[in-house]
Amino acid sequence: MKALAVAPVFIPLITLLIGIMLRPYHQQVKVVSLVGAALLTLVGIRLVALANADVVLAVQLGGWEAPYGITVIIDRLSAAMVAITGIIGLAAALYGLVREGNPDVLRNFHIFLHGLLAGVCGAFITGDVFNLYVWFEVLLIGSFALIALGGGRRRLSGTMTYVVLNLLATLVFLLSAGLIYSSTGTLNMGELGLIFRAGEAPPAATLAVVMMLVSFAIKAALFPVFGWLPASYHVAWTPVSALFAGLLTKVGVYAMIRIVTLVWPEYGQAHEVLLWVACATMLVGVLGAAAQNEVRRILSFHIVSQVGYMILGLALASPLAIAGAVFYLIHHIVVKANLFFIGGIAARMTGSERLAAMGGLYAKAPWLAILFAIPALSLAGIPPLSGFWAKFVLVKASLADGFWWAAGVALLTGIFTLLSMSKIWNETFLKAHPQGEKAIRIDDEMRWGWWAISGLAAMTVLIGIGAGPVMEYAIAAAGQLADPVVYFQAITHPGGR
Amino acid sequence: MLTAVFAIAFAALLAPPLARRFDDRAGWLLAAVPLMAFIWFVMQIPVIARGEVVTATLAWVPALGIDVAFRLDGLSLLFALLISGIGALIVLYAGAYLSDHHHLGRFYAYLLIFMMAMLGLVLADDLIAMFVFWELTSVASFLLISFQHEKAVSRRAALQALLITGGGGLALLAGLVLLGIAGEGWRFSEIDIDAVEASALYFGIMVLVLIGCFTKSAQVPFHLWLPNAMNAPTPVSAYLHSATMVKAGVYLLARLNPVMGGEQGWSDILIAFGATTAVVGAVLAIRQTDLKRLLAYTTVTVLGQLTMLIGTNTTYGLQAFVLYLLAHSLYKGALFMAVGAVDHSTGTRELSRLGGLLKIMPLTGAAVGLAAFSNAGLPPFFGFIAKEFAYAGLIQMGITGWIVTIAMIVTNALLLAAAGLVFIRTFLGPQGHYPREPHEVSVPMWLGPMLLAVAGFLLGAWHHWPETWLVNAAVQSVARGDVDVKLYLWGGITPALITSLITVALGVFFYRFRHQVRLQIARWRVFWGVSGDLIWDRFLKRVFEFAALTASAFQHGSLRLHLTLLSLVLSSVVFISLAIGGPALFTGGDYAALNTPAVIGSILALAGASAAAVMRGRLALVAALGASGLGLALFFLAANAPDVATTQLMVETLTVVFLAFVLRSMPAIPRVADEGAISRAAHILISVLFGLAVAGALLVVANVPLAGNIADWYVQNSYPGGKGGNVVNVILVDFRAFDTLGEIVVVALAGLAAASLLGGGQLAEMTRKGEPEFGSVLLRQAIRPLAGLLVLVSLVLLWRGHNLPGGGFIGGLVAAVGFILVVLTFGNYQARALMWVRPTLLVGAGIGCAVLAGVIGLLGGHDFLKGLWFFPLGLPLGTPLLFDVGVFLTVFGSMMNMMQRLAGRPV
Amino acid sequence: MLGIHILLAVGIAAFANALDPMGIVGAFVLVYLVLKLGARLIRTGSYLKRLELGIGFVAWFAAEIVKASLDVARIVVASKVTPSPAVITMRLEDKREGVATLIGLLLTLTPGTMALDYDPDSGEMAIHALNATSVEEVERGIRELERRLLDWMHPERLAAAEADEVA
Amino acid sequence: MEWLAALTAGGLAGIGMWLLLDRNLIRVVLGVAILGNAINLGVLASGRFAGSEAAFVTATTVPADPANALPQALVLTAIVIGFGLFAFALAVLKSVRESHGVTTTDRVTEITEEPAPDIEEVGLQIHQDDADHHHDAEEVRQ
Amino acid sequence: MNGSLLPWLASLLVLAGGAFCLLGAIGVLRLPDCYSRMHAASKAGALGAVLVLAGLAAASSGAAAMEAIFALMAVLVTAPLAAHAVSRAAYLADVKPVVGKLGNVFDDERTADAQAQSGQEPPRV
Amino acid sequence: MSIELAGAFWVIPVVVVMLAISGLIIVVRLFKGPTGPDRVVAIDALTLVGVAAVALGAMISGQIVFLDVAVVLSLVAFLGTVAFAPLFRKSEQNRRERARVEGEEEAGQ
Ligand code: NA
Ligand code: NA
Repeated sequence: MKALAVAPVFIPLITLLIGIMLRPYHQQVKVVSLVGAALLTLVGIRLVALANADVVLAVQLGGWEAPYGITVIIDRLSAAMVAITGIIGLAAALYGLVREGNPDVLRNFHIFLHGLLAGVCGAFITGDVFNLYVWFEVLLIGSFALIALGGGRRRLSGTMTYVVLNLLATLVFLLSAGLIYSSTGTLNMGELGLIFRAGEAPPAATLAVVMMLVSFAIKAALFPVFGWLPASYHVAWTPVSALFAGLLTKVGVYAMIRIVTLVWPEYGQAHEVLLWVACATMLVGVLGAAAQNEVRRILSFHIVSQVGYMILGLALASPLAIAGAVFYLIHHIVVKANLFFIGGIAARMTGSERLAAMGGLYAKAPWLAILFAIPALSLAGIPPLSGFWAKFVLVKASLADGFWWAAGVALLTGIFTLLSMSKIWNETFLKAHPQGEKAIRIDDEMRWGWWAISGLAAMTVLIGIGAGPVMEYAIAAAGQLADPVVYFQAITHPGGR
Repeated sequence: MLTAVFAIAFAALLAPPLARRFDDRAGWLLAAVPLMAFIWFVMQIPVIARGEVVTATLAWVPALGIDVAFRLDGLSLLFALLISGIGALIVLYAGAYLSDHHHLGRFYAYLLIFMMAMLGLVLADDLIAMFVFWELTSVASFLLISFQHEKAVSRRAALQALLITGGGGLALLAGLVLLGIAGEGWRFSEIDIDAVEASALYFGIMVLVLIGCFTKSAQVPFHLWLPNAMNAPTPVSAYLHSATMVKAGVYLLARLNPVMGGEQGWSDILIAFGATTAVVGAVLAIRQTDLKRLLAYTTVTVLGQLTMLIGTNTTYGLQAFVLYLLAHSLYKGALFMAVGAVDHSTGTRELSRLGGLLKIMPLTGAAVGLAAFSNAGLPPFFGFIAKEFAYAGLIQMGITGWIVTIAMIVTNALLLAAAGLVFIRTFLGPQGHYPREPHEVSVPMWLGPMLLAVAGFLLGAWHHWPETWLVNAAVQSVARGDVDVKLYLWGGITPALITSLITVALGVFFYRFRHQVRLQIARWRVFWGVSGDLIWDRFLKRVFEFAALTASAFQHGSLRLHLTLLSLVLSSVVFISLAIGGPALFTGGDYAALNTPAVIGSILALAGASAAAVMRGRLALVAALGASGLGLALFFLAANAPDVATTQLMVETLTVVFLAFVLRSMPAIPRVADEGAISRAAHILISVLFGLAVAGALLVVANVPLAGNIADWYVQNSYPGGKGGNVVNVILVDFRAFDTLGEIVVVALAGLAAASLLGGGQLAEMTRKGEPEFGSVLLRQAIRPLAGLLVLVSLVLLWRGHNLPGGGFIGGLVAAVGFILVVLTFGNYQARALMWVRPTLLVGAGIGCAVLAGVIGLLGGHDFLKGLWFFPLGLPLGTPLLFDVGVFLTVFGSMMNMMQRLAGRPV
Repeated sequence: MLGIHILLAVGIAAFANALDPMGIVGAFVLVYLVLKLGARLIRTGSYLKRLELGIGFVAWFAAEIVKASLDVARIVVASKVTPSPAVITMRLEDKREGVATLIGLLLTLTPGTMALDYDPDSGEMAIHALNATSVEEVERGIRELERRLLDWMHPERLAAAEADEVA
Repeated sequence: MEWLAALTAGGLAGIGMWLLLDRNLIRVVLGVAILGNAINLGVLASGRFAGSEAAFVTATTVPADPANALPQALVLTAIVIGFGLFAFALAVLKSVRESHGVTTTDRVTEITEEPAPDIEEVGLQIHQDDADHHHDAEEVRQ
Repeated sequence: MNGSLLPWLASLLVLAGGAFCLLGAIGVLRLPDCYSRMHAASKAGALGAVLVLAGLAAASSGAAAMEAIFALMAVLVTAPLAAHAVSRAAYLADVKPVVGKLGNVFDDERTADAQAQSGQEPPRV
Repeated sequence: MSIELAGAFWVIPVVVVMLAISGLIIVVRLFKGPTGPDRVVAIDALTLVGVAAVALGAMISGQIVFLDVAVVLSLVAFLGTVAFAPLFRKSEQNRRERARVEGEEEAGQ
């Protein structure tokens, strides 16, 4: 158990380590990467199984009791996030098995991938504010390395924007972590939650938490501080964009969910602000997407709008709404990553990612069309795919609490999403290729990528068709978040569950 | 029921391989599936007619109370029969119609998916399950309309249909959710009607549900997608856009009529929209010269009429609704299929080119004739009874009814004229001019229309059959109370009969003078202006314009603007928080006294930073930055933080080194000032605000006494627990070693990332003699021992770090400084020869040590990163030391890695 | 030999429980005296000679620094004295890089002069002088430094010179 | 001393932001460094400056009034992390200068808003980096 | 010798150190060119630091005093090295020293070099 | 660490003031330049004053750990100073470069 609790960080770290050591041996690095990602996935699944049996894994690292030592704690939400991270990591590693291109860069991809995964998993399992900062930095530097991967003027430009804006965000996080300690005397999230829930937090602590939420909001790309995302995501190499799209913003969302549910379990002022922010995020994101004419630009803006849904769930604060946010989180990571993967394959086949220059894939690659349709429809919330349930729960939660306008925005966003997705569908798949059928390239270079997208699409369908257990899990996770007795116990009674 | 739905879904999956294997003969195989479903439903007729219901439930999302709950009652059965029956015929028909199409399998699949969805829709008792199938029909419809995807019009039509029905679907979802909330249940059959009527949500539910139904059933103003959808292959038009899908909206209206129909508003809206739709559809229909479009508009009309009939909520009205629904499905399905056959056979659907086909295509002609009669509402066809009841239903309503009746008469007359056009103009009269040599079509193509048309006749002629077995149960499902159902062909001279006669007369008149009518209608230009696709296009254009405007507000591509926004948001969040807290936040602090070094450090830090802010030379910038860092280190020292101060010094030194090497290839910064005074003022303002925000936040927070005793615990436990005297270091390598683990990963990745970004090309560029600036003999002679000293010092720092200032970080940084000196003076090659191992391996080894230190605890049955100590020869060795060695190696290796890349000369 | 000396000094200081700079210096002097007394016995004459030269050099150098520092202080503080800097070159007696480095560093450490560059082929050192009224003056100072250093490093040189004188 | 730290951190943060908002990437990168310093100072201040001596203990003695060691450890971590990130920012600066020829941010970013080029996805073109390959190969030999 | 003299010596050294630091600073401000200023910085400044460290060594005892001496030696080694490195680099970069009547012996050579190999790097040693 | 300093009550403040003034004076030079090497000279002087200040700090606080900082500072300050060397550039080259970039800037607008 003790090993299992740290395994989500441990496995990517070891993989990273072996990758660094084996750097000159490109093929071996790829194999190691694949194995590492697969192991992480297995660990994630095991953790989910444990969490589903209502086990909250909590470990005091180094054996130092909380709040002095760092707590690692894996509840339902964390377990699910780790599992999804493993799956997306595995998909990216699969996609990264391509042979075309600079072998050094491909090798570096696998190394940095695991750096990123270590950071992401660390952020998911830690129960300590400053430690969260540290793992955020790990994933940040991993993402820096990844976004620049492959070089070129355009990519570098996007990298610059991404780096500078994220550095600012990260510094704000650091400051707020300091302020948290300064105003509450603790860095332990559980204790922080107890202080707030007991009403003992000074106004300064509120300020600190608000500041921290702003930094998370930047990471999560919420309105109005999302500008960095659509300015940079579209320049990266496909699996990198996919990883970012799937995982990175969600770490911000995860952190927001974690902190907000801990410190403010009841609907209040902060939630009201979040509600407005969520709605604005949904709308602006989806409108921004409608104005785009390139696959990844459309998808990038959609990340923004979709994050709005998750924050909507968080803002509503009811157990059902939180469950919706959790479900949305799980669903969206899979779907959005897959859309980027598929977009990349489509771009490779058609030779461009500008919609105008694409086309003809419906006829030439019908399987790709089906594989695209699944996540695209899911994103738009078409039943019975995963996105429908996510959206349904949020709409229901909004309406149940009387926030009909929020539900309206959510639904309106849905129709615009459908518009964007069908735009890509029409232009990329249905329309004939402007340069004729011959311009479409079909080879088996991407065969590993196909495994990745097929697997993710299957997951989307599964989460949709088999929404029962997943929803049950999400609701139970929301229950844990709303009433984190176990969480507090795990922290205040080290070693206990 | 579940089996039927799943079997069809399964057939859809099988369709492509089957079609590949058997070509168009696959249709016979595939049609067997809906046929069997049809037979099963037929077998349920007696059960349902007894007033029973058949249910089947499959748990889906129990956590939300949502199941795939099917419930077969009269209304569902009626629809299920139509869907499966016509479906089977359509599958057959499609096989023949598209026999030469290379994606026939795909077509079958879509068609069967649609069939499955439609069946699920009408069978579902669960609100949400119904919605799931509802949306699936939209998607399947999209795929079918865009089947001929190479045509731009098809794509546009498909998108239009998807957006309109999809948008409506979302409104419907909201409506259903509200209904579920208000009705305290997720089953149609369990909704608490009284609760819904009493609910404040009633109006909202109604509007939302109606939007959903109206979009799906092509009610004005959402009707425009339906005619455009005729771009789909004819089997699609026949099935989806006449017999089934468009009826989904009507179905739901009927299904909800018992729940929602209690309020007058419901009826009024349905009648108003239904009537308008009927009129618009009919008027537009008569204008068409394309047979298929003509039929499409008549479908719009009928949908309007059906809506209107539900709205009547009278005995006759609801009976008429059921009858009409059945009749229309039969004859419209037949007509569409027949038109498709004509198109297939002659190569045209233009009225002006058609004529005299009866001799060539007698079977098709016969089917069309029968269907057209039913369409025209002539006795003894089923259509007649339907029309009769419709009039009766409207008349029952009183004044409103009469007004609407007029609409009904006009539209029915126009429909009659249209039916005339279809049959008379196409099959009678002189031979037309055809692109192809016409011929009678194959069996699957005429079988469908013929069966449907004959059914229309039979049901009319032997109307007690449907009355007993179908209509009664269906009407009971639709009506709010019990309704006495009695069908008749001849009910005496009733107002309804008279109205029927007027209709027929008017219809004949319209047909006779169709050219004049068309001319007359063509004059109503305003009407065309608002009803066409123009609005749609304009609407979409506006939407995209607005979207572009929104996007451009955030997609300006300027880093400065992004930063400005971020900064303003951050500042304002702080200021708002401060404002809420009020001035009390800033008073009553327990401040530690100032000390002079801190003040000096502070001044130096600020002065250096300000210098960097205004100077433009590269060197000046770097020097100012260095001074600032020095000042900060002094402050740290004054704050009794020697480890931090040392680290700051090291880091500042390396910052200067790296900056110097990166900046040497760059020119001085051309201009420091902004372009304009306003821009400059804004620039200053934003910076000042941000600075104030940071200062403000810190002031407030430092103003509260520090809660908790954590700090004390660390001091008390440092030696007994962590075996170290340097509390900071013990925290780093033991108490909070997990932080440090993450941190060295950052450092390691930063080095690798810089290397990856800069590539290795420049590494080789570096001269063997080192940097020219360091080529001095004196330096070369002196630096070797100095570097050796530094490495020695670094090892000492590492060793003693647990008890005195130092440790892995500082040690690693000092060692790096030593090696950087070597690199600068003797070049990379010598440095690497000296180091004999590449930096990345050092980094790997470092992380390895740190992880190993963590794992040892784990292997010993303790927690990860547990510090274990043993004292060989009295030396304090332990896993924290190993961890610190890992830190040392990682930092050292990574710094070397960075140096090698950053110091490379520009290419 | 120096190592043994220091080791002895440290050991004795530790023995006397005075392991601090003063204690060590004291012990060092003590050991020196003992060595001096027993020079004939244990043949440490040449080492002691070098040690004395070294100490002499250090003392001389320290005095030079203080003297020259005051000079520089005068230049810096006095409002009227304007320095007259110059860049000059001079050829070193011993062209070895190690020696040149030592000389360069030492002359840099003494106020008033600073090594700018050294060409090992020609043995020429470029020197910046803060206040040079004449080249000779600067050169003389440096020559003295060079001489004392070389004497210390090569006592046999000194012996040879003495022999010359005698001759 | 807390307020001095707060004001200093605020001042540094303001200057850092001023630099971040500059049009030239060089100064932006410097801004990152200065802002980082500001925040580090702020974090250190979060532990207050009450202690009168550094937090060092021995087997037998514990100082009566030690400085708060926890934020020191945190800041130390943050400094090193910040340096790693700064080094990467420098690498970005260097490669931007090399590939774009300018360091004016607006001129660098304008390229990202241009339509996507026709790509040869996998998209990892072999650029100057191929020397890295040789480098590694050479290291294997060593 | 140990009891009363050392504290006074320490005070003297520390004061002298402070004075030399100040002197060096003034020199850095007042002297005419970077080379001259380097003199002030690296000599007066270094002497200042060295004296303060020596004062510390005198004022304390044991390991502290030893460490102070170690620091002192470190300053003695690095200060001239830094002065040399910086002034040489400045010289290579063609920063002209302000010279008195004795002038710059390199000036003539430089001119000749420049004519011989115009546009090339200055001669290196 | 025990410190025995005669007249410490006035010696230390005097030296503190001296060092503070030194620091400020050097910062003035740092700002004024005018050439790069001038600034580097200032940095060099500043670090040396810094070493003195840290040593003084050790004296004031009586903590030996401060001295460790002085050691490290004195050792690495060298690199901190000499690293500027690559940034020295011939003034002519400097001027031309600046002109070129400014021209580019204007062309770009
Ligand atoms: Na969206
Ligand atoms: Na949606």
